[in-house]
Amino acid sequence: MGLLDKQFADNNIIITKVDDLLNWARLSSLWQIGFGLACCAIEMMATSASHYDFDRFGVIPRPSPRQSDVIIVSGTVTLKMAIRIKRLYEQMPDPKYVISMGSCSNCGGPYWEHGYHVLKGVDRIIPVDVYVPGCPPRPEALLEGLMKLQEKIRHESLVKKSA
Amino acid sequence: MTVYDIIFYLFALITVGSAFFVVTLRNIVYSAFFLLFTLFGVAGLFVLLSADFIAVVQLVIYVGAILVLLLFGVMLTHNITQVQIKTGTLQIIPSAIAVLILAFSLIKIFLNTNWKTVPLTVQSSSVEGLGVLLLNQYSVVFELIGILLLIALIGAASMARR
Amino acid sequence: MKEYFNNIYLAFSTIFIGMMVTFKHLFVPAVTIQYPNVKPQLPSRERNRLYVNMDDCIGCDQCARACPVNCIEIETVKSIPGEDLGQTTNGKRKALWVTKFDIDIAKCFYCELCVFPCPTDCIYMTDVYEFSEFERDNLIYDFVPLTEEERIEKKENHEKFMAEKAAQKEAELKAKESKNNSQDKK
Amino acid sequence: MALKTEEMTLNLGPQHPSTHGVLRLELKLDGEFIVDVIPHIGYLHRCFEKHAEAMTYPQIIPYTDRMDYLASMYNEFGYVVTVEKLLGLEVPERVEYIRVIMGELQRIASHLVALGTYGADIGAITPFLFCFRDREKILSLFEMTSGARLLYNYIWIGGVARDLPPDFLRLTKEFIVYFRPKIKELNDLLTFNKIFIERTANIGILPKDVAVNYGITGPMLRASGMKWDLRKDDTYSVYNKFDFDIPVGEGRMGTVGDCWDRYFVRILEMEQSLKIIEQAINQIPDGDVTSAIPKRVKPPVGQVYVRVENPRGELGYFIVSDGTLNPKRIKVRAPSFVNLAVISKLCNGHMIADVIAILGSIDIVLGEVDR
Amino acid sequence: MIFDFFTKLTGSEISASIISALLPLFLFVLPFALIAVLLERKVSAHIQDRLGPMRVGYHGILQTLADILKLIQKEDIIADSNDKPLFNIAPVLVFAGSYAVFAAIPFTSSYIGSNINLGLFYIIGISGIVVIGILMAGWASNNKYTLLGAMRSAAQLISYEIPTLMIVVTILMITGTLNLNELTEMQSGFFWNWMIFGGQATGIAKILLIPFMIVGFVVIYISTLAEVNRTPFDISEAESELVSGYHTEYSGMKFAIFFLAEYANMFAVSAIVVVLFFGGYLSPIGYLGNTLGLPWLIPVEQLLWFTFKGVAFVLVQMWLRWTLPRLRVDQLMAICWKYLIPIAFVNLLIVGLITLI
Amino acid sequence: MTEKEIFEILKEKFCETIIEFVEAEAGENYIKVNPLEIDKVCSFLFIDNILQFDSLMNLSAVDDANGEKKTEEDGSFEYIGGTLSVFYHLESTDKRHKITLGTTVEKDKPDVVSVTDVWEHANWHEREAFDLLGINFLNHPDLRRILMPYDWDAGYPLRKDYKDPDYYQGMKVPY
Amino acid sequence: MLTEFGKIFVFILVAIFFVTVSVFVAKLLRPSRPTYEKQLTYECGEDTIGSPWVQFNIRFYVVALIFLIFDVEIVLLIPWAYVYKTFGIGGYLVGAIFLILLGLGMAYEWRKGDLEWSRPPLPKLKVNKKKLFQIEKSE
Repeated sequence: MGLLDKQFADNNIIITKVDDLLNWARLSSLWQIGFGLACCAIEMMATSASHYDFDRFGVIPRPSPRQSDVIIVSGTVTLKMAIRIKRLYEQMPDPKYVISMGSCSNCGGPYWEHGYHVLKGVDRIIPVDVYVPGCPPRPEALLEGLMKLQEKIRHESLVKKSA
Repeated sequence: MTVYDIIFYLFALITVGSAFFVVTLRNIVYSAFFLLFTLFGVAGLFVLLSADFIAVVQLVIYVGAILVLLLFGVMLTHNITQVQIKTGTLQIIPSAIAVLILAFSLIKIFLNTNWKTVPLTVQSSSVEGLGVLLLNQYSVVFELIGILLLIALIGAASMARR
Repeated sequence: MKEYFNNIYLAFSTIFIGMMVTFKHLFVPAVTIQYPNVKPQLPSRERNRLYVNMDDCIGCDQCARACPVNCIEIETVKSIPGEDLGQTTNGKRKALWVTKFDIDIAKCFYCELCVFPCPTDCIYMTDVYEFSEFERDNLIYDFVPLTEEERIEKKENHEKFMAEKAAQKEAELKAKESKNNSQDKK
Repeated sequence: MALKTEEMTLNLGPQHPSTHGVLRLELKLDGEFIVDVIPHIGYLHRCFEKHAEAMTYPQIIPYTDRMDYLASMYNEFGYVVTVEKLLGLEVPERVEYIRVIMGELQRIASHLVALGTYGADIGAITPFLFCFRDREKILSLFEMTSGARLLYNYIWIGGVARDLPPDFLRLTKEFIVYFRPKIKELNDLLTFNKIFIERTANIGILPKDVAVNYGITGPMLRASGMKWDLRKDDTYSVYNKFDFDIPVGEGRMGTVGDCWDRYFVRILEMEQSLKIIEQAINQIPDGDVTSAIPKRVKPPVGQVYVRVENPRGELGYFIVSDGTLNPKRIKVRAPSFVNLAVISKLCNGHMIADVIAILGSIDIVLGEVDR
Repeated sequence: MIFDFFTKLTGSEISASIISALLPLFLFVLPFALIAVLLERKVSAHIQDRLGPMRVGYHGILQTLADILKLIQKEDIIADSNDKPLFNIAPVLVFAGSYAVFAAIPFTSSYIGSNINLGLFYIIGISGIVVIGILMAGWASNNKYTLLGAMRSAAQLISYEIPTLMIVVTILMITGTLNLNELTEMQSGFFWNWMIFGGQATGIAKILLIPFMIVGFVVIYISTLAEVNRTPFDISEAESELVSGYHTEYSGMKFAIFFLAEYANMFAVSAIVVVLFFGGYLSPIGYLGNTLGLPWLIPVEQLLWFTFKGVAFVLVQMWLRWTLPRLRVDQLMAICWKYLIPIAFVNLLIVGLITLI
Repeated sequence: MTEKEIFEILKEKFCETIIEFVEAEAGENYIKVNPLEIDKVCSFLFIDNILQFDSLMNLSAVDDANGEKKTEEDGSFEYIGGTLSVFYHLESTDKRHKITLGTTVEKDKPDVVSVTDVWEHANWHEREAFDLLGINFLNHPDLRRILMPYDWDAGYPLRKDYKDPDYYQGMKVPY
Repeated sequence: MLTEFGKIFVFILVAIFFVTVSVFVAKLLRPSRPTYEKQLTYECGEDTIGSPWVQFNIRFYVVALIFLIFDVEIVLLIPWAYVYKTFGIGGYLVGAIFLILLGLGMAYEWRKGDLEWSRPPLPKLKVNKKKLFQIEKSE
């Protein structure tokens, strides 16, 4: 379905304006799926806490993937967990975004060499939009990553046919 | 045909139609949920009869309590979605007879009743009248209902405890 | 019966106390740092992105060996005589061309173990923390200021030099041998 | 009851708001009641022990941080104490004091997370944010000392990475002054709240002897009424120089060893930690902190098991050395790993909501459970 | 009356009633939900020493608008194992049930959707549909969390109906009417004529009534809190146990409808409390319109007062939510059956005696 | 009580099963026990009124890496033969004494008797030792993998000669 | 001519209409890219074990049952509460007796423990030493 989804080839002014509005809505209300994996999860919680306040950006944790827009993979993705992360990501409704937070989920991080049970980078199972480096990244770094993601969304188009 | 009639037929349709589904559907949860529309339609019919109190009571008790009770009851049953309500011929014949007798008597009554239509007077509310009746004529009955309900309460409790 | 009313009393009193606490906080100014507008004041010891000052690097490989996660990769080429590589700020003479100094910042776990062994203090952790990327490969940092051609050139130079040196050596050896031979012949 | 309820299997986790990470509990339910709980762990198994075999002794320290990421300082502390014992190394007294101050600050920070998330588990979100707010103060202290917020790599074999920054002691004192009223505030908001007490008292009662048999340690064991604290009972570092109490569960709101006791013991412990820090700040001697750090750590062939009192309980390191630069085997006795094992026994017969309460009161860190 | 005005304007009662039915939706429920969600986030933020939404518009005032616009764009997932028809009907039922409540609420003296005599009783009856809707949502999702959440929610909603009904009967005994408009008008005068201060009763009866009215107010406030699933009674969507209760499986616009219904309900129950005990739309101190001699100003003022009082109670709900932990399901039932019902029961008997004086 | 005294008591009780008292060069000494009799020794240690070892502090398994090392061409290696060890650190919370027990098994047949009956604590530790080092604990009530996935079939990762599989459920394992 | 109930009916219709329209508007915009995993039931990322549609706890049924009885009683009280004042103390007593009967039932339930959420007995945790003697003795 999605009657207007990716249906327009040309780029007229109305579509651009509508796109801008919809993009603005999406980027200002990125609800994250509330789950954490490891050390980075603590920094993610600290980001939601009073000092950094994720809520300022409109980010609130939703417990269910069905109602969330962004999954912040915060920490080491083990092989056992990777299957579940993939499923959780799949169960989120489109449009959805992924932030990979911290060294471990970027590429396995400190566990890339001997980690027999560590997935070397969450981008092996789900497409990552923004990589936030750090071990763990400071809360500010996560906020910066989020702003990068918002920039990316600003330039998207929902109704235009993708090239 | 006035708007009034149309609304009456609408409610009648809702009631009868959903009641039909209640009876015929295999999935008993569907049946239970269709009961909502049946009860709602009945409430609408009560409204058309300007029995506002009864209509709301219909909502409060039937929708708010009995339907929930039914749903809980349905959820107590095993294998909700694939209930086989099988009836052998043994049951079909007596029930068919019963239905025939009932239908016959109903039609008979329907035909024999001397229907009279009176112009509708919309009452403000029927509650006061009911209250006066309860306190005047039926005060003993009122207390008896209390006792009945007390017994029901105790019965329900002891049933649940077992 | 006493317990019954005590429960009610306790419930209301403790809820009231708790609500007073939250009510007070409604008017306490927020502790939030308005991040993109207000940047936090970081302490001087802050450990974030690694930085290598290549002017000072002598290519000693100490940091790569200290690194627990092996995220630093260094390749060096010996300079040929006559090339002046300059000195480091603390007065050490550089003798190696560093042709590869990659830090995979995505693997790095910011332990600072590479910083301490460095003899010239050229590798250190900065307070830059905003460096998220859209692509994973952008997180591999190349610190060498040389261009690709220069690197190849240095390598070739070195190889040429080594070859020359070897040739020279061989020639010397041959000369020696021939000398010996000639001596033997004599 | 005549109508027997069918057993239902419910997964709690690995993605679940209140499993503190990636624990998975398989609940066998009879209506709302628990028939059986099967914990499944290993969703964060990061192969610490394998890594330790490939690293040199100093390189392992940053990895120990990442086990119990809420009490990194203490993990380093325990590891360093173990290696020092294997080496037979004496460390300067100032180092010991710094370690104790750091360790106790870390204990407060860790307990704050435990208490805050416990509040969130029970349904009160505000205490959670208050606790994180106060924890942020401790983290800024750590940050100015070591340069990192969460994983420090600060305590090194034979010493600490750097001396305390000049303002540290003053700021710590200020923190103590700031923090004492906050404990009271937390008590007002959550601890003595009637609803909170109703939810936690008499839930998940763990008797003393069972706790010992299950190897339970730390606040959880103390809440069961056992006065057992390695800082006093198997003392290490300079803990014998401080005067502090070991709080134990008294069953003030219910039975000894229930969830409320486990919660309250942590609150009392934070007060004791403040007391220790105060004394340590007053007594701390001057001196060099890096003098005893060995250039090459190469312990002799042998094995050693040393344990310290982590915020979650007994953190033990068993190191087998084969005389090379890398250890042959490091086994970590992680307190959360051990404490979590009892959950299937504790939860039986309780309700779903109680499982959350019990799990929260155990205070697990999955990084440590799975290592 | 606004209804008469529309009848004159459009010339037909049916179109007038449609317009008057749309009024609260677009002028009140939707704006209120938008503002209340933002308010909730702001209140929670400030209670927790943070700021809440800040970056969308000035201090984040457009935040909820962005949320809604985003939810419209979200994919609507209906899992294979879901019961599709019921899954789709459930949000309609829940919203219809919540919105129908607004029909009987008098916003000002000149606007009430439907001025029925059994107003209060009707409100309680129609919210039964919400119970069915929630059960339907929980069952159709074919998910254990939703089913458990729906069961709990339904049990909770029906249980707490009894104390509410008892207090309603208590009020009925004093005033002799269940019509919300009449109920409000009976409390006219200054604020000491409010029901919480004994209403229009005089002399000793008024003084005697006050404590029992306060008890009644507390009981009905607690039970309405439970009726809208707010903390400490939010076990049905207990985040830490059941993920997010009966709407776990809902995404996109359908989830938004549930959300909207929830916030609409929050105001509705507050409005009931306001009408019953705090004089509804009446001003406690008199009207500016009277002093200025501008009669058209009075309804506007009344609407403002009504909103103000309603929002005040909504704020208290939020305040409670961000202070208190959550109860367990058996404790929730115990509070209802062992505390609220007996208290309401005794209250009812005593008030009955007092009114005879 | 010192380790030596405890050893004497044990020696009186179980003459054959206790093999030796091992004195280490550095660190701790331990008592080496027959792996198939360890549960009896532990039960005795637990219930004896003088000893009262009511707490198992730690249970750790070690790959001794003492087999014959066979190196392949690609650099990977394998140990042929060799032993695995299990160490038990016991403590009495009442009497305040500690002791270490050790037991060694052949890698080819790594059977050790479980002590879960004595200390419930050992349950998960033994599962972990089974999971990571492949020690087979006899009489264990629930010997499954604990940290690794249940369908992991690439061996026991903490053994020194463990090799990573290339793929697990379609995910590439090595970097 | 529209009664007050008619207006309510219009309200309900408006609500239904609003939901339908808003869901339809969303349908214009939203994408739909179902995949196999997306269509699975959510259970914290795990496979579901068994159906949720199982026989449920009878406790909920009992709550509904008791509620029903109370509901009926209070509904019967409403007409009484409208008019009892005109009948003076006698009128009050009729309702009061009715109510007290209800109270009796309530007290009975409370006494019998039916208002409790019936819970299974909690298992007692203890250390089983007997087993150890057996292990120690076994040769």
